[in-house]
Amino acid sequence: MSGSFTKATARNIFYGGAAFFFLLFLALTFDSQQALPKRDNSQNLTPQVIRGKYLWETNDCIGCHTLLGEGAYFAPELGNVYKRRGPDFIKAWIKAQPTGTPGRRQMPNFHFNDQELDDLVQFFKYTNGINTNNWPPNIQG
Amino acid sequence: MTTLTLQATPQKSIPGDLAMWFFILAELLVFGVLFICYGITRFADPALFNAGQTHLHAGQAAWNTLFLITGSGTAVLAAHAIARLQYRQGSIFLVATFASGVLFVVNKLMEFASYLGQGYTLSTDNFWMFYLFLTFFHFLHVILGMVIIAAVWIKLQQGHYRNGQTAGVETATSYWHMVDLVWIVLFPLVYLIR
Amino acid sequence: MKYQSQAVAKPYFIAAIGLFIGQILFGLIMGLQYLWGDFLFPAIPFNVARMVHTNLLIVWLLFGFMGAAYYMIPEEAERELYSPKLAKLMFWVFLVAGALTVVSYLAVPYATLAKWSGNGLVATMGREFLEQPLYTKVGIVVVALVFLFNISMTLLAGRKTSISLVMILGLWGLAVFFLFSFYNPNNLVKDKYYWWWVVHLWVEGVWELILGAMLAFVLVKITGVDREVIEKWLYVIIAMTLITGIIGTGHHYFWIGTPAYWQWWGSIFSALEPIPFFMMTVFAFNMVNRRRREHPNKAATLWALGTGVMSFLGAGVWGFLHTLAPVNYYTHGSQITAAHGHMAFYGAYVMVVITMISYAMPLLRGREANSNRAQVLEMWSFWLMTIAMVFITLFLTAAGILQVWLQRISATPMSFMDTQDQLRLFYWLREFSGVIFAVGLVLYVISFFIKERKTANA
Amino acid sequence: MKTGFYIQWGLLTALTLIALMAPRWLEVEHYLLAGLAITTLTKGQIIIDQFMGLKRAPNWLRWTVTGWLWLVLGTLGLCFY
Repeated sequence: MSGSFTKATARNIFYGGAAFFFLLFLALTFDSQQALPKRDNSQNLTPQVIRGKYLWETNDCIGCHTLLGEGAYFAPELGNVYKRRGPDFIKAWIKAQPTGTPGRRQMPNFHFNDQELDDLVQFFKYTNGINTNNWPPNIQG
Repeated sequence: MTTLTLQATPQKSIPGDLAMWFFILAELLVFGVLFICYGITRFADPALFNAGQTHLHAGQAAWNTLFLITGSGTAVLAAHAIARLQYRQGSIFLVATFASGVLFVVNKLMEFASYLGQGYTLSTDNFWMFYLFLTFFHFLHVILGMVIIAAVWIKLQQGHYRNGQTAGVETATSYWHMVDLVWIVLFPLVYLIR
Repeated sequence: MKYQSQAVAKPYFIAAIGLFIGQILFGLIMGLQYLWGDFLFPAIPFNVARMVHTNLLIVWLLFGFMGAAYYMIPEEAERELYSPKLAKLMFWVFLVAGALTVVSYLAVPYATLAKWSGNGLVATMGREFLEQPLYTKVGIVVVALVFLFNISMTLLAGRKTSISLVMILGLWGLAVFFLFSFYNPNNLVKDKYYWWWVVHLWVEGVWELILGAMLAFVLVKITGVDREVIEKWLYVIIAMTLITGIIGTGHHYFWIGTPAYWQWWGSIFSALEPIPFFMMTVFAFNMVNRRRREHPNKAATLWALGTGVMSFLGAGVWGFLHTLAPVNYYTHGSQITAAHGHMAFYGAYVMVVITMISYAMPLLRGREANSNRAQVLEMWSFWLMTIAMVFITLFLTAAGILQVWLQRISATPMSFMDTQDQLRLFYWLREFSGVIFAVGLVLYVISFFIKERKTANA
Repeated sequence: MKTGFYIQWGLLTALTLIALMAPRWLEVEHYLLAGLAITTLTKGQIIIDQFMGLKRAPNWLRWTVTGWLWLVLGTLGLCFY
């Protein structure tokens, strides 16, 4: 075929296209940030929840569990665990680990005190209150 | 109507740079998928879309169609003028295309301001989400088209495109025509049909 | 090798392969933990093994990228590296930092590490793939900046080719987006939103520029096709990558608390993401078919073509499989995700780094290509690893489909752990494929030590 | 050339105005759909063949873009039918 195909044009399209779509992405990000307060349950972001999130992170819970579907796929989803199990079960379960059942997956014992357990539960409660467009499909996560 | 020309033209060539046409085809693909998604969502809930549509300013959008068509026309004239070495004329026509872009942008911004002032956002409902995203996405394309036209105009002033070397100009105008073509589908789709 | 200073690439490549072995070892351990839950517990809990597995992957790929840059940039710029000493120093800094991080993951509980490394000051730890303690993160930034300074100075002083510009742009992007790993808001939704600015904008954004540049470089060298032709296609492909991939980030914003409209934009744009991968495959095969010379390094050619095909399959096809929001609603966070992750990382990034090593290592060792015997062994390792990875992906996909069915679609959904018990067969098959992969990797390492037969053919 | 060009330009303008008035003139929805489809198709075809100049381009390009227009309008027609 005749007609030209030059590197200079291809390069300009790359730079122009990349800049264009990145700006669009920034615009959408801006809009998302505006829309978040209605969805992200941030009104319930208490100091206790924040401490719970810190515990969640510093014990690398995401290395086995998923939270809102993100993380490892070795242990149950915890975004909705507050609804699935309730606060008392969660605390009792964490305290009872590891089960030591031969051949079963084991969760370490993290030696949380009662206040820390409450912090974690509050974090799960807050997470459960985030509007996730109805994900997961059912209570099992 | 225009597809009936059967006599083989001596040499067929791609207007402008092939790389631009890859870009144009990719853009058309994106817009095409977006339009069809709009159609399908509207099919599922016509009442919502018809209700939303009554709040749109179709007359203002018609003006915008005229701006883009005019810009497209002057872009064609610019390419022809430059091919015939009439650089001054070509320069004026490019400015005209750019100016039509400015008119479009100003008019569209006023329209956006009106809707946002009434509290409509991307999260209002499916109609407003599609309307705002589609037209904003297209709006950005008009701005990119203006940038490209401006770049060609500057190159023209710098004395590129000697001896009727119009590939660069055609590359730019092809993009503008694409933006126009997309709007020609978008305009009846969101403003008129119900 | 045209420039003395290209030699600094060699330790980077060796370290990359060494850490790769470690990564696979921990992969096998995790595979067993899926089958015998208490395997190595409490010495190496699953979360620790996984952290080591994924972090080693990231670190060795970074070693590979840096080695590739040290090899490519002097040759492209047509001058010696700005400072080979700095490059050697940074090698040791990065290696020691990486090793210390892995050792500390294994030696002390994560919470202790967090306390001890000052996570209380700037909390950045405990997010998937970004588990590194603060000092490692800062170390990565320092190493990256010194590295970028070194190659940018080299490039500024020399010939600026498109390949080297794309490479350096990708590397700068890598460094810039890594900065978002320091942003960890209390608001979980925002945390997740910007976490993807590291993870997604790396692997489906700037890393693809690095991938494209590395592949283009090797293709120029191996095929002898006019650089102008390869470079313009490189631009077209990476333009498509960013056009689709940036808004494609939206496919991670379906269920994490972000507005519902992302389901549309994420689905539409990421559905188009296979296009650049498809173009890359066609491009690689086209260039090899149009070759103007027969390069003696057949193994490197095989890896280059493999990169095209496997990245299209892993990132393109397996990505598309579950990227549409209505599908992703059921597959999100299941073994399907794991299947895609494995083949995409292997096909795109592991293979391109090995392509580069395969091409450059013989030259760094003073010959254009390895002996025929060594190449045959290397090609065996190619097929073993690649086919094993295809099977790992297929078994994980099967596990994922069954998981989604039992746990999420069924009228009487099973609990997570009950579902896992039903997937054991697939986990066994996956672990078996993993062993084959490890065998392929061992053969790959051996291929470096195969010498030409002393008795030359008459 | 010039005369043809002004006819095309005039046609585009006229069709835009007709399309704008169509919802008032065509009360029946199917007529409106048909009217808008015809005006849009004609306008798009003028842009593609004349303004873009694809009439003189290689067939693959001309028919890809033309095919895009027909496919998109056809699918939308089904959605609104």
